[in-house]
Amino acid sequence: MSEEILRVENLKIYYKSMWGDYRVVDDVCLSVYKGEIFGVAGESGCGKSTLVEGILRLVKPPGYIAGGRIIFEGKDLLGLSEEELRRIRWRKISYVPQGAMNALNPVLRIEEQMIDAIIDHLGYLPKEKGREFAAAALEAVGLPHEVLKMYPHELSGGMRQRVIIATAIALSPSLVVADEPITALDVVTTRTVLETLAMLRDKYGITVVFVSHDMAAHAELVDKLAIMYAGKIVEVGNVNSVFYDPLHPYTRGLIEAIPKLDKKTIKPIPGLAPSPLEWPPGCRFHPRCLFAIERCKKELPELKEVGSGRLVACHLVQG
Amino acid sequence: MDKLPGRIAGTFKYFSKLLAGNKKLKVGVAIFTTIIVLAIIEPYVNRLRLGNRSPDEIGLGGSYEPPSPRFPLGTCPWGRDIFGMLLLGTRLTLVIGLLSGIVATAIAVLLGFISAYKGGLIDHALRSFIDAFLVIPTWPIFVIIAAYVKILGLIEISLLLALFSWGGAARIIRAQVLSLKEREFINLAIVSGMRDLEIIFFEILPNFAPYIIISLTNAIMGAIFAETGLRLIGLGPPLLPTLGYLLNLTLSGGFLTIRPYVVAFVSAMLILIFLSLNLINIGLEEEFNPRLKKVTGL
Amino acid sequence: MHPLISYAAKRILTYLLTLFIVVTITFLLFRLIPGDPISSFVGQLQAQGRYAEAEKAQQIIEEYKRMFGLDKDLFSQYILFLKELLRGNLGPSLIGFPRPAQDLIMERLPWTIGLLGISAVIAWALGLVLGCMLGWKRDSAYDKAFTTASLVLSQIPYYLMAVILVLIFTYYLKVLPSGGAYSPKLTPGLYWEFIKSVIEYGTLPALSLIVASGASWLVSSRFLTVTILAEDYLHFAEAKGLKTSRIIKRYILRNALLPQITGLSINLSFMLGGQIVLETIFSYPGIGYLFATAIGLLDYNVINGVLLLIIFTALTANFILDLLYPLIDPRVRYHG
Amino acid sequence: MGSSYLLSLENVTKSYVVGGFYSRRVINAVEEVSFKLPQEPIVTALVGESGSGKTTIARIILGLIKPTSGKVLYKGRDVFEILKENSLWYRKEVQAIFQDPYEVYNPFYRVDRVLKVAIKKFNLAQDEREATELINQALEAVGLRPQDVLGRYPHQLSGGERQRLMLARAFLIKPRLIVADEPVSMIDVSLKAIFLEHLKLFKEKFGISCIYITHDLNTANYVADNVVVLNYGRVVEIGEMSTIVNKPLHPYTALLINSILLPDPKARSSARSSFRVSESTLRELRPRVGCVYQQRCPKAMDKCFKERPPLVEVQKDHFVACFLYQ
Repeated sequence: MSEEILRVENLKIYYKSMWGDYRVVDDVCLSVYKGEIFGVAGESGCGKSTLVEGILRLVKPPGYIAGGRIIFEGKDLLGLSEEELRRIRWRKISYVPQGAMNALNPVLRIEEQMIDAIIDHLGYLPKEKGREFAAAALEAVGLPHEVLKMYPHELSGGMRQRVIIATAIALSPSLVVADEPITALDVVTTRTVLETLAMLRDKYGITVVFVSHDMAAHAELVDKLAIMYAGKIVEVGNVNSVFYDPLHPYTRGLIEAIPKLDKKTIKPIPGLAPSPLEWPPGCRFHPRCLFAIERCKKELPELKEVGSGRLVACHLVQG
Repeated sequence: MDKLPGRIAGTFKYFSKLLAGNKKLKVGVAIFTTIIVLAIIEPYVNRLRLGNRSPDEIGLGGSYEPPSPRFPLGTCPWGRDIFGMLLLGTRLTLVIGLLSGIVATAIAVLLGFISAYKGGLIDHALRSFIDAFLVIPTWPIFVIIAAYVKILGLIEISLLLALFSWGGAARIIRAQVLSLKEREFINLAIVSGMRDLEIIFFEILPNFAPYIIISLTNAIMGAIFAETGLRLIGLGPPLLPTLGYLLNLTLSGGFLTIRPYVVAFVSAMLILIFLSLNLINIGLEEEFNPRLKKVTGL
Repeated sequence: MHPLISYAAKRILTYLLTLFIVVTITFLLFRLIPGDPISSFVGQLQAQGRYAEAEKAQQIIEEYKRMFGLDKDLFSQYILFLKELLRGNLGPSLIGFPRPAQDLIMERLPWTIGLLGISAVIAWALGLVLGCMLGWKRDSAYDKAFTTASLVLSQIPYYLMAVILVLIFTYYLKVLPSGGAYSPKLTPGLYWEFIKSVIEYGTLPALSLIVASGASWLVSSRFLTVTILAEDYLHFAEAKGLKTSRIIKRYILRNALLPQITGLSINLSFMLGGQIVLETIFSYPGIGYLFATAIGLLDYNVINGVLLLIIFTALTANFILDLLYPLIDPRVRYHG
Repeated sequence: MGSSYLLSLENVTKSYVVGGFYSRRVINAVEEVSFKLPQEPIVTALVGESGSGKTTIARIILGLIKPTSGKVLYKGRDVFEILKENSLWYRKEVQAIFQDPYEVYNPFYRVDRVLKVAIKKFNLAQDEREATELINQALEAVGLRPQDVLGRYPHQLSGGERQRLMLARAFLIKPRLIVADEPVSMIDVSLKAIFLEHLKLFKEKFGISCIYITHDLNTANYVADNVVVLNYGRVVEIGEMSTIVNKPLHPYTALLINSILLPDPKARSSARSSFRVSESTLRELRPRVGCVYQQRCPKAMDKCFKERPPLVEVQKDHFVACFLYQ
């Protein structure tokens, strides 16, 4: 097994509100290994986006990190000063945000938005040099260098998303964190963006953390998959085993709810996702779980290892 | 559909909840209500103090009398009672502001609505007119008219002010109607078989109340602002002793040298009026424009 | 045709058309107003003891009317007015008779340009930069104090601000003068003492404008900044690990600049009108004060001249901004 | 006059003037679109990417916007004529479910209102009691508990609940045709399935036809019997869902089907290798002459850049607009 690049330990991210704290990410642990594409799946409100924002310490008030450790290449990111953190961002960990349509400054040319990051991390370099750097990054994601001279609104949604990915790899970071990079994109564009992300790892060996609510996208892209529900990770495993042998009832529900081209049956998950203000007691999924037993209503199941690299948090699964 | 009394009670509850939630709105409404109460009780207070004589009567007291129990802020060069005039001025200024504000808002709502809802040529013409109105300095034109049409009473000056101050409000209302018109719930209403008028009254208007109030407070402020400015340069209806007139009187009467606090009192009253109206405005905008919510800080 | 040229041509056409309409309206405004300025002017002269005989006075009134072109029908007057206006001639003034109105206006214009120009630019730039800084440090103690203060100050009309400033600086602290544009003991010229005096006398009127409008620029620019801070592109810029100075300069100030430039054109028309009250309060010898004086004396040609000048300035400034805007904002430039 | 078709669009074109700062030009959001819905209950999918004009078509069918040219016939009569004469009848017959389950509620009112207005406008109940009963029935039919949703304001409900309430509204009105514009694109996976199930149920149990508008062929395949594929405002292919999924004719349809993400990690490699998109141009402008798909089409011929290919029937009930099949 290759070396661990990112380890999240007992991470808690809460949002302050008038009615108390929303425990959006509640005691999450996970490990990402070098060179893998790690997927995080879950429905809206499960805390997956907050989790990755937390990894980059980009959580904005009223959200705050309430506890835990984020070990990246041996260093705890939560212990770094603002300046140390600034140096690590982009140089080591880059971020592909949700809502790519608006992630680029509308009044600056693409070139400037790519080169400024390069200059702020590598120090001053001549214009030509910076442009070369940026053009190379664009080429890596399959975009022509004419894009450099353009403004964001001149590009289609998929192209903007790829410009962002190009910006993200311009400094050859070791980790790229992509937060819902394919929401609101058309099918064809989604495909292109997924191909580009796969290439980051295949060609450049960059580790990728990929967050999406779309299970099919995970099936298409990731090596390892974590399923989040109600602020917690409920299952982790190799993507094949998660899809072919889901252990947690929620995971099974998610997979059965996707329509498939050849099969004309889908099974919805009953009930509604709970609110982060007041998670249900016991296992957070038990009110919607068809297999819930008495124990599930009282006791929160721990995430435990049930095979090599296979973790699940369910009372029904024995280790 | 809901029953009417229930809806009124609901609306009332809604507004009181709103008020409780926003500090700026609360302070603004409190100050403005106090000033309105002052304006309402003015005739009684002054009658109590001065009997049947008006505070702006020439020769009520001596020239430049210092403050005394009878004239708490002294008298003007012509022996008029400054304290009484301050109350009277507040009343007149507010009446002019409210009158012209209401008329201007009515014009603005009507034109803004027609412009946005009907669209086409009417909209184009109205929009160009409003835009020109905002770019061209209309205030000097207003000053000229106010100066030459000498016999301006309370109603006339208010109407004239209204005529000059509906532009900005019409623009806001038009923009709001346009954005509401595009909202999907209007489409649902159409698909549900609602008629044009029903949609305007039951779907658009209820969402509109805050913007009308904002337009109203803006128009009131605009009118008071213009009237006071006009009086400061010595123009306007001579028989209407508004706050602007009083300020001009005290300034030109040399009160800055002899009793500066008199000027300060008059200015303070004007400032309070502007400030309270504006707090109401900001408060409402914060509550109803989610993007703006809380970003004005504090 | 190149889209840029057709756009510019369209703008120029609307600009000229608006100018023409405005000139016509102001012309009509003056002719339709009741009252006869010449008679009342001569009446004033009579009251001062000149032209005591009524018959002679009537003769003089006729004479003046001919001179002002008031004896012809409305249309010929209009044509005459347009012709003379194009030549830069507004006709004789009453205040400074027989000097033409444009001479009086040109004499006062530099004072207004100096006062308004300098204070408007200072207020705008200061408001923009401070607002951005406060927005960046939002919810800090500085932000709370300054923003609250500005919120209050921006609501005080500039003329009340003037009164308050005069109260404080002229009458309590007795440090700054508050009437005229320079010390009456000096003769205008280019020497240090005179310049010092101009600055001294200009400080209070300028300050009232700067405080009142600067505060409202600050509030709006802070609002813009906070809105920008919530934008996705700022979140991304932070994730890129950019230096703070770059984020403020290229991502906040740059983007806040655009709406603030548009705001300038509407604000300008407001400030130009405001000059009338402000200069009157300070007896500042600019065109605003001239306008107020001319109104008191029913000096048509001067009033008309100042009014046209103010409107012309506002329209032209707006026209130039309209032409420039697409060059500043790429979104507009490349649209369609 | 009776008609063998429930709804038919005949050469419907909708053009807009887009005003740039410097220039104005006319674009056709929808261009010469024709397709027909049979009388028997059926779900027809309208599939296309953003900018394909699918939402514009929905709005034209609903009578919210007027086409620039062409006709929409409902049971053989022009829709805009019907709307003039007897709009309530048409509204009762043709209903809508919109994309954004939040925007569709007026924030001023409780959510009940959408149901109450429908009952009142379409005279569905004689008295208050009957109305309440109908509402409860409708809510239960879509799996909502009345006490969970009634009396709430829109922001107090989740996206899934709000969208299901729209289903309840449709259930209440029981129209002949539902136009559903991307109804599941903004709700969670687990609720998507419920929603789609209901659309199918409506068809089977109540004979309600549906036009299901989406960019996602996957869900379309799940609910729809027929499909109309749109690209840049033009119809490129029409046919039975199963035929088209298995054997797409138009290269664009083939691309769409290839782009579908399969929820099966083992199918990954084969899908990846078969997927190619050529992006020769930067700004994707809709071509004014020739086939609308010319820019991305790997099989484009000279002819494709000169003429618009007409929509022709290549097999029974299978139409395609491509020179490869003429």
